[in-house]
Amino acid sequence: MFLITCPFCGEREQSEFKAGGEAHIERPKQPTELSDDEWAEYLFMRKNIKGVQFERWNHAHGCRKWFNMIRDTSNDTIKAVYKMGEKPPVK
Amino acid sequence: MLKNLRVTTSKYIDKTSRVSFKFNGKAYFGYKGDTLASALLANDVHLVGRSFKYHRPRGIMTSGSEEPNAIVQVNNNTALTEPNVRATELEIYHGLEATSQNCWPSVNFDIGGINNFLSPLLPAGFYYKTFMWPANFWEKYEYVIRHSAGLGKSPTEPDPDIYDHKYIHCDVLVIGAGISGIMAAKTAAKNNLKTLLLDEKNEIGGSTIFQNSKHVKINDQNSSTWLENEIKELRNIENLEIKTRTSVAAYHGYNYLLARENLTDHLPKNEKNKKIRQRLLKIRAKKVIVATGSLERPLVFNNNDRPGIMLSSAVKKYADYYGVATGQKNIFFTNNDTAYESAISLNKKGIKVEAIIDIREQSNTAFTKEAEDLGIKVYRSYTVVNTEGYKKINKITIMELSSNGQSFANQEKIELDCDCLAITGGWTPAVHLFTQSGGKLKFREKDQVFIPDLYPSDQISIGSSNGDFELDDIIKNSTKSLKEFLNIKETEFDNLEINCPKDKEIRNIWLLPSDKVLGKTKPFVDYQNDATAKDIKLALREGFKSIEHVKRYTTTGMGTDQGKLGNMHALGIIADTAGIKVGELGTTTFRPPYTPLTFGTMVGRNVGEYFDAFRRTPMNDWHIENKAEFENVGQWKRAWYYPKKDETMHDAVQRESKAARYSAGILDASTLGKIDIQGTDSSEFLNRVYTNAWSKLAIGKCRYGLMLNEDGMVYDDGVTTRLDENHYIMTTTTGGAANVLSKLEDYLQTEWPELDVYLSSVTDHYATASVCGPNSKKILNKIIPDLDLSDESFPHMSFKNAKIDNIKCRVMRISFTGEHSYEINVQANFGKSIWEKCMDAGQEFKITPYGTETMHLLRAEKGFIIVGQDTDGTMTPIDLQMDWIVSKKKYDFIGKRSLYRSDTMKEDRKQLVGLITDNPSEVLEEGAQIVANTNATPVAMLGHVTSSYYSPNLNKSIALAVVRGGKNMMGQKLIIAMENKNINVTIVDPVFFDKENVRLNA
Amino acid sequence: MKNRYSIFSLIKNAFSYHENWQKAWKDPTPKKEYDAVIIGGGGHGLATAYYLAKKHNMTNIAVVEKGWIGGGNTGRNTTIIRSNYLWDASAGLYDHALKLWEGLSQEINYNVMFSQRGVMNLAHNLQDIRDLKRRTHANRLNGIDAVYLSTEEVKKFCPIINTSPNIRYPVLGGTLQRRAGTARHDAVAWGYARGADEMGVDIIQNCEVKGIKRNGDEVEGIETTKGFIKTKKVGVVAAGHSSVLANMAGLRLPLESKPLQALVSEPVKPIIDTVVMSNAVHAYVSQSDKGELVIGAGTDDYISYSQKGSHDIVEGTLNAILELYPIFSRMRMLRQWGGIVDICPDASPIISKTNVKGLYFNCGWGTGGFKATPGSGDLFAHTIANDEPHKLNAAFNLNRFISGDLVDEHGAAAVAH
Amino acid sequence: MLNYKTSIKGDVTYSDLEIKEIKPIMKLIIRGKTKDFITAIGKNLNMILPIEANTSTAGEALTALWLSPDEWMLILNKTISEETNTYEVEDNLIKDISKTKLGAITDVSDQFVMLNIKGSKVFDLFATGSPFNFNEFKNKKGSVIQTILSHIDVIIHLTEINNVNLFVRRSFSEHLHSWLNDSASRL
Repeated sequence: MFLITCPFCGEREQSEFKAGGEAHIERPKQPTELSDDEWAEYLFMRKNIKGVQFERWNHAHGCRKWFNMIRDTSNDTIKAVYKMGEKPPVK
Repeated sequence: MLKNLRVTTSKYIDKTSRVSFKFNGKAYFGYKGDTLASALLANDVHLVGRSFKYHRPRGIMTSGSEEPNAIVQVNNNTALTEPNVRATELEIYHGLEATSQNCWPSVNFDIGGINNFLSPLLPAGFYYKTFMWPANFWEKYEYVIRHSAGLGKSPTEPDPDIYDHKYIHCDVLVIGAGISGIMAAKTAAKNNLKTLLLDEKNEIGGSTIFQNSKHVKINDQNSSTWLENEIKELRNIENLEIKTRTSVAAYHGYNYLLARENLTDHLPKNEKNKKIRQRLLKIRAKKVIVATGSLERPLVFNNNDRPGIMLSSAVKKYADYYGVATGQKNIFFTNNDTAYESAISLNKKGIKVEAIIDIREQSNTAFTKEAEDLGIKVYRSYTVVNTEGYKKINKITIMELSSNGQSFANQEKIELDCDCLAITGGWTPAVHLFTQSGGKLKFREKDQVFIPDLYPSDQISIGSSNGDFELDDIIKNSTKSLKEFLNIKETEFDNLEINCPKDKEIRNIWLLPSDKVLGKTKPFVDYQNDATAKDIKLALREGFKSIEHVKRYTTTGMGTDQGKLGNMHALGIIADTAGIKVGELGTTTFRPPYTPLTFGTMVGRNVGEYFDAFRRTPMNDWHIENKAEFENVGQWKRAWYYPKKDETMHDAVQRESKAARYSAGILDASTLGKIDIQGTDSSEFLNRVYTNAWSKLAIGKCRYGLMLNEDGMVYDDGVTTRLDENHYIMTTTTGGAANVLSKLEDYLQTEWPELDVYLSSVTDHYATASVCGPNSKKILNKIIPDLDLSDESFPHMSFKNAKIDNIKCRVMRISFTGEHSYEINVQANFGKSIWEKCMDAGQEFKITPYGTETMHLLRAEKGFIIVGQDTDGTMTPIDLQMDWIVSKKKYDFIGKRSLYRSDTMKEDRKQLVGLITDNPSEVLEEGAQIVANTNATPVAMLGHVTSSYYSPNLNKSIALAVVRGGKNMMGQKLIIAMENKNINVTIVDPVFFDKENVRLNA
Repeated sequence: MKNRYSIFSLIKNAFSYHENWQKAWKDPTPKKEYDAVIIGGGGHGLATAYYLAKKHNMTNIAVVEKGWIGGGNTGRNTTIIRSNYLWDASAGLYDHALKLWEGLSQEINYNVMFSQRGVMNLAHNLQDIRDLKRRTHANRLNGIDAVYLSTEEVKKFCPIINTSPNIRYPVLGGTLQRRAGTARHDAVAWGYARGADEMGVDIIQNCEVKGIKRNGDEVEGIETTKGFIKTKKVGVVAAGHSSVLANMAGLRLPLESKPLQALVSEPVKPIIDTVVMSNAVHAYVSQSDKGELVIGAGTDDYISYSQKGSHDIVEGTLNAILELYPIFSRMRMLRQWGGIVDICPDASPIISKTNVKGLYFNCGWGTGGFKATPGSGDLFAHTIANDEPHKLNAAFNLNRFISGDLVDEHGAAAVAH
Repeated sequence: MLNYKTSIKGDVTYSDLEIKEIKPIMKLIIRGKTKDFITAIGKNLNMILPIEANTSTAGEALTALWLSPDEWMLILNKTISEETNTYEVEDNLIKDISKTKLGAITDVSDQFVMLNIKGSKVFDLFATGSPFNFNEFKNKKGSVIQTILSHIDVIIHLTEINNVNLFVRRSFSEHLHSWLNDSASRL
C-alpha cells in the first residue's frame, strides 16, 4: 500500500486513490482527422514502462482531483507528484 | 509411566495456578504460563504428531513459531476447532482440548506409517513420474493422495468468534522485544517519538531474560537482571506502547506492516466469550526497527527427526524458562558453543547431561571449559551417524570425523543411550520481514549467514537479526545503529560494561557424513514435509538447479513453518553439491505472512452484514412495511416487486404492469444517479459527453442522452434537464452513477480544463417517486393543486419547480414506461412522506407500487434499452438502432471517432431487435442463443435474447435481442436453440406497444 | 533417448537409490544461431517450443529464460483450467487447450495432475444470471460442456458454500463445467521442458534478453546476457514483460501490466473438491492435492512490475471468501504472493504476427493464461512455423485494436438500471 | 404537512463515546475558482472561505469546510425547521454567485447525514476502520478531512478536542451508523 502525497490534500493512504494509467496522452483535438491506426494508438497503445513512468492518479475518496505522479514501476517508488497542467518536475 | 519432569521453579510459571487440559483425550495439567509444548514435556509426552508424507512419529523440536513438527488440532469437532496449531505457541488454558493430526487411528498407531516403508518408492517428485496409466485413472489416484495429504481438519461450522482491525500510525515501530528491541524502543520513546514495540511472545525480554551464565554480564550484573530493570523502566515511558502476543505478519512497501494481536486464545473458555479474539493491526510507521532475533539451526544427519530430538536452545528454554526437563539423559550435539552454555544450565539444575558431541576439532572458551570442569563428557570431532527409538529417541551412534568433515577418521562406532538429543547448528538471522519489505541480503562467509545489506525504506535491523550474536556486539552495534538511524547524539547504553566469552568458532557442515550410502539414510532438511538431503540431491541430479526449482520439486520450505529451520541447509547442500558458494546461490523468496494468519483476522468485522455497505433509499422502510422483495443493484437494495398474499413473482408483476398501464403505478426511482451541472460552459460540456446535441435545449426541458466510451461503445444513458441557462441536472443509471461522475470529472480536469463547469453529486439529496399511468395527472393534481398540468404548460419532456406543503421539489414529466408520467424529486428526508402522500392521493385510482421487474417489463414493451442488460460493452448506438441520437453535425463527442472504424461500421454487426414467439405464451429465457440452423456443429450463433417477458398488456411473450445483421431481417424466422427444444421466433421491431406514443399524452 | 517415467522405472530406480535418473533437461550454452528463438521459459513458451519441434519439425530452436523456467506466472497462478468462454473465438481457443490438457500427461510422459474436478461460476444478481445463462447456452452450442445450476444444485455440488438467502449477495445460481478443473502448475513447465529438450530444443536459463535486433522490417536476432543469438524468427511469450520486449523491438502494444495476487491456506484434509469462482463478490477457491486452499485475488488498478500488490486486494478477497464460506474463518493464510499480468483492453490475448517480419507476440493473457497453456503453445507454434495464424487464433491478432473487432470478454458492463 | 424523516433510527451512548445525529442542517456545496468568486462569497457571507487544505473557517452563523481547491461545504451552525427547505443563505448565494456566473451553489442538505461523535474514544473508533492518520488532526481544532471509514466516503470535521462532526452520504448512513455502533460497543 503506497503512501501518496496528494498535491492538494497532503499525505494519504493509497486506499483513497484510484490509478488512471499513463499520463500525458492528450486526447486528439481533431479525432476525425486521424486514421484508424492513429486513433488506435491514442485509444489502446501504451508504453507500459518498466521503470520510471509518468501516470495519472485521482484522489477519488478525498478532493476528487486528478494529478500526475512519477513512479518507478519496477519497485513502486514514487518520485514526485504534480498537478494537472504543470510541467513534470525535472528528475 | 507418567512422570513429572517439572524440575525447577521459574518465575514465568505460576505454580499456584494449575491448568487442566486434554491431549488426545487424556487429561493432563500444567501451569499458567505454560505452552502446550512445555506442559506436555512436563508430563513426559514427546510424541505429538505424524509427518506429512511418511507419517513418521514426531515430537516437539523447538520452543517457538518455527516449530515444524508439534502441530495439533485444537478443540476438534467443535465450532472453535483450529487445525495446525503449533503446540509451542499455544498457551494452555482451562478446558483446552488438543489432538494429534495427520494420523489414523491414533498418533501411537498410525496406518499411514506404512509410507515410511514405502519411502524408497516415494522420492521427491515421484508423483510426476507415475499415476499416468490408465489415462483416466488420475482422479482415482488423486482421491487417495488427497486423503492422505493435508494435516489437520478444516472447521465445518461458522466461526463464533469476533475479529477486528486497527490502524496505527507511529513514528517508530520496533519488531521484537529481545534485548536489542527493548533498547531501541526505550531510546526512541525517550526521544519523543511515538513508539510501538511488538513481540510475538506473551512476555518481553527474548532469550536474555532467562540468561543465567556467570560469564555473561552487563555492568557487573547478570544480563537478565539488568534487562529486568530495563523492562521495569520501559513500562513507565510515555509515547511507548507495548503489545505482546503480537506477531508481525507482513512488511510491505512504504513501511506498511500487518500484525496479528492475539487477545483471547490464552484465556479460559469462559473468559473468551464475546471478546475480540484477534486483531489485525495495520501499521504505518515512519521508521521501522527490525529486532526479530535469530533462529537456531538444526543439524542434518541420518534419522535426525525422532521425538526427543530438539533444538539445543529449546531444551535450555524449557529448563530455564518453563522449569521443565526435556529428558533425564540428555546429550548435546553441536557445531558451536551455545550447546555448552545450555548444558551447563541444565547441569546446574540437576538435569543430567550425558555428553556433548561436538563436530569441531577444538574450542576453548569459558563455556567449554566450564562444561568440562563440571565433568560433562565431550566428544570432539565426532558426529552422530544414527539415532534409534521409534516413538522416542533412546540411543545414538557416533563416529569420529576426518579432518575434512566429509568422512570418518576410523570405523569405530560408539553407541550412547539418551532420551533427549539437543542439537544446534548455529544461528540464522530472522531476516524474513526485512526481505519481505524488499531488502537485499548479503552473505557472511565467516559464519555462513545472510544478513541485511540494502534497506528499501526507512528501517534498520539490529541485534541478532542483523547478524550480531554476542552480547557485546549486540549492545554496541545496536547503540551505534540507533544513534545514526534516529539521528541522536547519545543513548543511555553508550557506556555499558559488557562481559561475554570471546573467540567462539563454528564449524559448518551442511550435511553430516553417514556410515551408510546416502540412499539408505533419512537426513531430514524439511521436517514437516519430509524432504531429505537425498531429495535435494535427486533434484539437482535431475537438472533442477535453481533454489526455487529445488524447493518446488522437493517441497522443502513449503510447510506451515515455511522452512524456518531447514532453508539454510537446503541452500548449503545445493551449494556443496553444485560446487558453488552459498552466497552466489541466493535465497528463496520469503513470502508473507511470517507466521500463518487467520482468515478471520484478515477479514475483521467485514463479515455478515458488514461484508459490503447497504445503500437504502428514503422510501426503504415503506417497501419493507409493504412486504417488497428486494433486488441487489450494485450496493443498493431496490424494491423488486410487491407480492400480495400467495402471489408468485409472475402474478405480482402482471398485476403491477396492468395497474401502471391502465390506472396508476408508482416506482421508487431514487437510486438513479443525479449530477448537478453548473457553469457557463455546461451546454458545451454536454455536447461533448453525449452523442446528441444540447445547445438548443430550452430551459425547463428534458432530453434523453446516450454516453459512449471512447471506444464507441454505449456506456450509460439517462435524462438530463435544463434547469436554467447554466444549470442542468443529469440522471445516470443506478449502477453507473459513480463511474459516470468520475469519468466526467476526468475529462473536465484533464482534457477540458478550459470549460467553466462544476459537477456535484446530488444522488442522495433527492428522493424520486415516479408516478405513471393514465390517472397520474389526476393524482399529481391532488398533491400539487396549484401546478398547471396541462399539456401546453407542462408537456412531455419538461420540468417544473413546485412546492408541496411548503417543501420545494422538482417535477419532471418524463417516462420510462411509455405512459403519461411524472417524476417527483424532493429532498430525501421528505421522500417517504411524499411517497405516502402519492399513495393516499392515488388510493381512489388503486395506485399500485411497482418494482424494478415491472419497470423492466413496461420499458421492454416500449423497446427502451437498459444499459448493461441489453448492451454489454460491445454495442454502439448504431447497433442499438438508435442512429437518431447520434449527431452527425457535432464535430466531436466522446467515442465518435471509434464509430467510424472499419469494424464498427460493418453492416452485419449484432443489432437490437424485437422477437416474438410463434407460440405467444412461450416466454424466452434471457441469455438464450439465437440461431438460423441447428444442424451444423458447432452451431453458428447469431445473437442472444437480452430481455424477455410475458406482456400482460399485449397478452403475449415479447423479447429484445441482439442479432447479427438483425436490422435488415425484419419478419424473418429464427430459432432459439434451447437444450431440449427449439423455439421458433420472428424478428420484429423492438417497439411492441403504442408505437405512436399516444399514451404519453393520454 | 530419455528413459520413460512410470511406476516401473520408479521401482527400478529405487534399487539404485534413485542415483541414476537422467536430467529432465540439459543446461546448454546458447548456439550462435537458431531457426527460431522463443523468449520466455514459462508454460506457454516451453509449450510453443515443444509443439514447434513435435509438429513442425523445428528442432534447431531455443527457449531463453531470464530466470528459471516456470518462475513467472506459470509458477504463481491458481491453476484453474476451464473453457466455458462466451465468444466463439475464445471458446475455440480455450476448448482446444482443454482438449490438449485431457491427454497431456500421457503425451509428454509427465504427470501434470490434470484433475477434472469441475469449475463452478456463481451468480449473485439478476444480471449475473442472464450473463451466465447466455454463456451456458453459447457453450453448449459450441460443443463445450456447461450446465446451469439452481441454488439448490450449487449447494449439492459444493455443500460448504453458504447459500442462505440472507447473506449480502445470496447465491442465485451458477454454472458448472465438469471437464474443467486444475493442474499442477510447475509440472506443466517441467514436463514441456523435458519433452522439448528430448527433441533437441535448447532451454537456456538465466539468460536475459537485452535487445531485439532488427534489420529494417525483419528480425535478425536477440542480444542476451549470454551474447548475441542470430535467428530469423523470434516468438515473445514473456507474460508481464511483453511491453518491455516490444519496446526493445520498437513496438508498442495495447497492454498494461498489473499486479495480481494469490494466496494459499495451511493444508487441511479434503474439504472442497471442486473449483468455485464468483465474479460479483470477487473470490475463487480450490483445494490443492496437498490440502491447501488456493485462493485467487483480483488485480490492482495501477501498473507495476514489482510482483507485489496492495493488501486491500487480498483483504477484499478474503472478505468474499468468508462471505461464501464462513467455515474458513479459523483457517490460516500460509503464503501470499504476486505476479504481473499484462492485460488487453478487451481482456483477450494476442497470439499474432507483428509488422516486423519474423517477430511474433503471444501476450495479453491477463489473469487467465494458465488454462490456455497447451493450446496457446500449439497455436503460437503454428503461427511461427507457418508465418500465418491457425484459424483458432486468427481472431487474436493485433489488428483488432485498429479495426475495432475486439473479442470483448469483459462481458457485461456494470449492472445498471 | 410532509413529515421530515432521517435515516438514523436513534442515538446511542457509550461510556466514553456519544454518537448523535444533528438535524436538520442546511448544507451547501459551493464551487468557484476565481479571486472574484472568493471575494464575492466573503462579502455575501461575511466570512472568509478557508483556502488552506484540510481546514475550516467558522462565522457566527455558518461554517465553511475546505473540500478541494475549488469546492467547499457550507453548513449552518444551528439546526433549522423541519417544515421548510428554503434557505435564505442559499437564495442569496444563488443571486450573487450563480447568477453572476462566478461559481456554483448546490443544495446538499439531505445528501449528507451529519453525526456528532464525541468522547475520549472518538479516534479509537475511527482507527477500527479508517486508514487516515489522525495523530495531528486530532489536536488541530477546525481540521477537516475527507477519507474512508469502513469503505465508505466520509467528511470529518474536528469542532473541539475529542468532538467531531462526521458527514456521510444518506444512502450509506444507516449502514455506517450501525457499523459505528457495533465498533463502539467493542472499544
